[in-house]
Amino acid sequence: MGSVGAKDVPQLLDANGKRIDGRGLEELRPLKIEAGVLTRANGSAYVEWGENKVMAAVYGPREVHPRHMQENTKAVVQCRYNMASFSVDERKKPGLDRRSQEISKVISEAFESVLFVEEYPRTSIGIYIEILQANAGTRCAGIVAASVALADAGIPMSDLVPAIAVGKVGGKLAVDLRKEEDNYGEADMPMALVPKSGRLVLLQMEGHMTAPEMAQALEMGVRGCQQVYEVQKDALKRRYAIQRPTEAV
Amino acid sequence: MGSVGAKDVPQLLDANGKRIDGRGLEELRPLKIEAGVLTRANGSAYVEWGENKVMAAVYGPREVHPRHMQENTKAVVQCRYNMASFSVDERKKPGLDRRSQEISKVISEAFESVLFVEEYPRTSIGIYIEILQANAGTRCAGIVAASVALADAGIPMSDLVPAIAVGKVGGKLAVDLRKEEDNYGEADMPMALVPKSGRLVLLQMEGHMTAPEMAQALEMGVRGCQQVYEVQKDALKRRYAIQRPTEAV
Amino acid sequence: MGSVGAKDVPQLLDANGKRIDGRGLEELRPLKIEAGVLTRANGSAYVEWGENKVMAAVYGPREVHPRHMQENTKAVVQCRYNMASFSVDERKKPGLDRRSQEISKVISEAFESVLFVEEYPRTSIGIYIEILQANAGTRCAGIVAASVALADAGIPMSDLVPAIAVGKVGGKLAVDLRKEEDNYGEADMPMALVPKSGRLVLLQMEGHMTAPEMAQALEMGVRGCQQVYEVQKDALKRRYAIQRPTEAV
Amino acid sequence: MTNEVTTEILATHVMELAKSGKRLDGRALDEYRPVKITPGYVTSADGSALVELGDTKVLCGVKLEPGTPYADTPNAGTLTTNAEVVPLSSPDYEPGPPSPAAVELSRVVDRAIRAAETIDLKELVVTPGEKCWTCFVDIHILDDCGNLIDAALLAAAAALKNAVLPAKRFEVGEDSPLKVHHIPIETTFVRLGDAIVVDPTSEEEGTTQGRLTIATDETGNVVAMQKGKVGAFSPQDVVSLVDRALAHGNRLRTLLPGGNHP
Amino acid sequence: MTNEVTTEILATHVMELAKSGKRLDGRALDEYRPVKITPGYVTSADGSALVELGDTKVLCGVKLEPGTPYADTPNAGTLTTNAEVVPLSSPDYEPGPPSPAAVELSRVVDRAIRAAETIDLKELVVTPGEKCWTCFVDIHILDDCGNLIDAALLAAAAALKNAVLPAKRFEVGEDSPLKVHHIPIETTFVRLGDAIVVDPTSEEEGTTQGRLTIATDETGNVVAMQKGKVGAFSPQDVVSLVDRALAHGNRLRTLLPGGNHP
Amino acid sequence: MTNEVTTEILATHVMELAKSGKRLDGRALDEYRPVKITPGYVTSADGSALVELGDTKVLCGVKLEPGTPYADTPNAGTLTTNAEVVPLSSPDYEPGPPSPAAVELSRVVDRAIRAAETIDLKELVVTPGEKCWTCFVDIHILDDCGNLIDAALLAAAAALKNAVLPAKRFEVGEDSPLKVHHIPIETTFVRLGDAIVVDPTSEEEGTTQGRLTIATDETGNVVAMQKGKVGAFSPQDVVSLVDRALAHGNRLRTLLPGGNHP
Repeated sequence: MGSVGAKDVPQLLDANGKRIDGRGLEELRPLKIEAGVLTRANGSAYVEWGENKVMAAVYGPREVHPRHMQENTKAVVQCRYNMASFSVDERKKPGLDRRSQEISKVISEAFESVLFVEEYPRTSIGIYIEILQANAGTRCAGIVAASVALADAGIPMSDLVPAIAVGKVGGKLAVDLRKEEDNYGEADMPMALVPKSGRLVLLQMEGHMTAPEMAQALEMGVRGCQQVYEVQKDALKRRYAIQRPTEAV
Repeated sequence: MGSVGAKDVPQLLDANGKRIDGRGLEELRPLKIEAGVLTRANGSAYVEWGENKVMAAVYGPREVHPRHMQENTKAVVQCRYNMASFSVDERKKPGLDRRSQEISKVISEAFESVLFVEEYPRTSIGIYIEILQANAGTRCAGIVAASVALADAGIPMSDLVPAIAVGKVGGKLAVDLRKEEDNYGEADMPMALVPKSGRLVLLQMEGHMTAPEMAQALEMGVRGCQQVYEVQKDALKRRYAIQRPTEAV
Repeated sequence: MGSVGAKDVPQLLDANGKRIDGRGLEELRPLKIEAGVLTRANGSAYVEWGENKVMAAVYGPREVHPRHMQENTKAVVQCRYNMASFSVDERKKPGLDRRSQEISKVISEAFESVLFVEEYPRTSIGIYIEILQANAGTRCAGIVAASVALADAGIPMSDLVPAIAVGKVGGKLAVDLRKEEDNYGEADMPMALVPKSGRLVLLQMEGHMTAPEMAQALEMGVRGCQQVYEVQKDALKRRYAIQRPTEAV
Repeated sequence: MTNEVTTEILATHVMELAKSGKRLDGRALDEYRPVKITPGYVTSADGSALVELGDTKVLCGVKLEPGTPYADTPNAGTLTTNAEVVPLSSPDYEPGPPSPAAVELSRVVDRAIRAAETIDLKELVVTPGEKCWTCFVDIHILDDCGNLIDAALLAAAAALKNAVLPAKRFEVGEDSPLKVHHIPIETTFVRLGDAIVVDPTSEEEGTTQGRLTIATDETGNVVAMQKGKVGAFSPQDVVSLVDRALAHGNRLRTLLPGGNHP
Repeated sequence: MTNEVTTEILATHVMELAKSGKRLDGRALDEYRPVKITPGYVTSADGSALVELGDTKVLCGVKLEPGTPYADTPNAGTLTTNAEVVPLSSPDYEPGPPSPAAVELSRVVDRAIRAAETIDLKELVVTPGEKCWTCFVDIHILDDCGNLIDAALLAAAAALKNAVLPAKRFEVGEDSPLKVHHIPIETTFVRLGDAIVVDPTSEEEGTTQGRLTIATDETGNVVAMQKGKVGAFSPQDVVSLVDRALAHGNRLRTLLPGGNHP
Repeated sequence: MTNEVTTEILATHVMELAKSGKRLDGRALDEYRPVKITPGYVTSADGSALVELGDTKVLCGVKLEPGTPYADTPNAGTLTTNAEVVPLSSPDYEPGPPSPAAVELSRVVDRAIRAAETIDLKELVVTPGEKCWTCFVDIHILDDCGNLIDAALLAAAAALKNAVLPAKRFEVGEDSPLKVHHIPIETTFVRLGDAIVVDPTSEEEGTTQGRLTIATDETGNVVAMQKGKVGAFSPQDVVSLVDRALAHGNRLRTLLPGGNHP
């Protein structure tokens, strides 16, 4: 959407309806998830999704700092989405800009919607997402990673949370936009799904869509999330498979 | 007083001794005060004074945050004087600059001088002043508004606190300076009075005045404050008049 | 060491092996120490060392603020090394830059190594160093001053802590570098010694030294520290001499 | 403790009301509070508007100043939207840097203005790559009685429609009205149990199980969305809320000075 | 608790002394502590002075550097006054951003220098609108034994009188003394019951029922005032304190190197 | 309390092990954990490397952008080293500005790179006094299992060796590898009673009675040192640790892509 006044606008769909990297409209970029990649964290996961590289760690439930943020009836869910300064083309100043703060907020709220926070009063659950290399869709990749990290930490939740962005490029709806499609497309709509309930815990959108397009985009997003969900479950199965023999020793 | 090295200096007094907006030397700009204009605040007031537009709200007495600022023997009076970024000609960066911090401090001290703070130990009384449109004299307008907001909140104090600035323009003393007079005049002296005791709880000055001029300026300021005091009391009377029938229902 | 790409490099050793200010390689700049120079502080000292002017004050042991930094088993040692904005050629922005933060950290650790912190649990010992005029070697001058201020405050420690920098100029090792030697020399190594144990509690280095040079530089530094130690003890003797008659009154 | 108990009781009450199609202030589930818009409220701004949405009060001031285009968009002026949530506006204010909610508010309003292409940033260029107009949209929250997002965007839209390019002040030509091309309206819903109500009050916001904001423009497009707060919406919910948002958008747009057309 | 009790006892004692015309340190009500001024204390500054006012110690360093005039005053150099209240100076220091008292100190000193036209900023222009001298007056508080305002302005005035424009260092000509036109002196009073004493110590400051600072110049004008702290003064008080301030100003000005004339 | 007790017990155990020449993870006192270096890990950077030192994981990205030389070094480009210690990396992270330990980490790595003259800043000038390359060395800590300093410098050195000057992207010529002249290696020791061990784990760091980091280059010079933490070293300790550091440096340097020579 950042195209106002920019110099060159690339062609996003070719004559055969293929996208800039050869994918079909409902085709995801390659997605790899590995659980349990960090030692200090209580749970962790690494996600490579197209050219995105994302690390997530979970700490908690643990004491709340600073103390006055503690809540008597539930755990506080604190997500921090952060981009490494070298993760984007033009170096980003270290630290959370307003975009990162907003994303941290909506991801915190998404996870609080599936965590049993009432069971851990006066504690905090810290969800830390580091974007190491970015190519559109990092908040979705972050949610996907964090969700596996939460499971790896053994924190009970109602379901894993897959996520994906649906957008509009060259007049067509398409899932899992890459950078050029995000920059020069007509719409971008990231969403996160709770597969068991069929409900969305994160939904944002920017661009232009008619009401019928929106309905179709939501359906495509749900199908995309189902695919991501399978990869998440698979990563956790592999993680448990690794842990079991070790524990048997 | 900000005239050093500036380009054009306007003429502040005409041949008939009239000021740039046609006022006499002891004539105030039009002053309108409305009490009880906000819903969430415990007390509030809106002031239009010439081209100044100022909103004040009062919260408290209530718990002190952060806790370590609490005092065991009295209420903490915290005033925050803030200018909206669009309240002045050149956009002001949002947030408190050093000028606003200083004004917040002297206004806090002025009100602590009339509030019975010993009766509310371990609490805070928050006085929030927002300058929405500024044309010289905003700290005085803020005090006038805050004073009515404190009364509207039902917080006991020894008296209302009217305020006014006295300055020197074109070699003459004059009350209630407007922007051009403040910028190009020879002195500016804002003051806040406790009418019942006849004492000043705020007094600042910048410019050039001889000792006899100072004595005369103080007298003019006291007379100006008396006029403002009447408008404050009138606003509160109207406020109580509105409230009573409602309560009767 | 700041010489990369600079314009003129001065000659640091003359034909007779004398340094830019006429000193020999192991010759210190004039060092004057005065203890007990401030009224409010619990202990204080002023150091003039060559063209360095440094003030140190000590407060404590006292309550820790903020409270959550308190430690149950020992005193917290908080050193703040700060340069006055006018202490250097080009005006420095007020406040602690990263260099000052690092120096504050290593000085805190140096003093915690000689203070009996376990005897003052839940308290803090504040060591404040202000560089008023700087000409290379300010962290050493700061340690020398702070050490005397700690003694002046009557805080028990295992020994006074003298400090000195050893460097390499014009290919030769030399002690107590001044500004030009620091800027254009080949190495700078500040150190702080505990004379009674013969151990170093602060040691930093930047530049180029071979292993044998390093061994020699350490020896020169220890000898330099011994000289500084004598001046420190002398300052404290004079301080006690002044106090005693006063106390007798 | 008392606080938590009363919050709990109020929440239960609000939910039970919603179940039977009612609300605390007597409104229907899909009804907005009365809207009052006062354009030109602040003459020190280049454009301004005070918006009252029920008891919620929001003031927006637009300032236009000379600036430099960003390196990657040499042919465009710049736009900055900022919402100041000041302690005057509610007892819940906490000192310190802007809260996550305040940051979200700024960004959600900004996103709607940008996505709808309310102003054409290319028209704000004076000399490509060198000089342009910088447009500051500053929103000052005065009384937070709920639904700040919708009120803030209404205020911003009205202030932009009210704005004048102060070319004379900066000696770059004659003053002219700022061109406004599209008018986005944000419509915010919150879930209360199975009911979904529009334009929540602060009491309803405290009870919510999910918030969804949908920004639409006058051509019938959705231009931005933001789900916020703990809670979830089904895709079917979203589809039906889009229809409700389009209808509300069309009505609210007529309340702006100059009416439905930009 | 102990703290509050001892503070209370000390306050009562200070007030009772004042009632009978006495002070803790034996001074008369209208008497300053001894003043010692050491100009040129810091050679790394372009001008400097250490001021000792009783046990209060304040160091001021002036730095002059090339800069750019502000857009609205193209014919003037710039002046920045800053007071650093460092933790070395008193046990009451709190970490964090500058305290309100520190901000007030900076601004009150700055205001006196500006209002008195101590230096003529127009003389600091090199090329109008493009290049000028920036004058930094940095005040470092070393020992806070009360009345920082008066000590800080004395240090600033002495440092400015001591300053040299370092034109050579910046390759814009030959060095020359900074021209000082007027010398403001600030005189601070505090009310202790019915008595009003000059040059308060930190104990007296802790007891005060109001503080008034009056800045005067060598021509007999009042150039700035600041009432601070909780408490009040009648207009008659102010009138009589102006007379006392003018007298103190004239005496203190003679202690500056170069004497009573700028 | 529990925390303090277990810390105490662990510390005693680590010390007793060290006394008999042993360590918790079975290593010899002078043995590093396994090192794995993955250059080019992040393609959005101009140079990058992931370093795994045992379980410690550190990622370094180098970015090269056009900038302006500092006024006092018109013939040199600029270098900025920054270590981000993010909350993902350890349970000990505290919110707020960078901790003293994080600042020290950045500066100690920066010092080694500068002192060794790893890159020649004069080669980064495009137009003297006007245009140069700015080199950002950003270190992201992912998993803090001890000895961040050595891991961070290894990552920085590998990332610099891997870096390409992106001249094409900024339209100032053709891309070319960044020239790396010298490779500093930092070797960190901690004292555990009378023993001094290399490459400490986080458990050992919690027990330490002093830390010493020695940076050496491939010519046999010591280029930087930093003593940290509470504790002390004798000059004889330092002399013998320099020898151990030189040996470790030579071995670790061979693990970098391109081997022992820059």
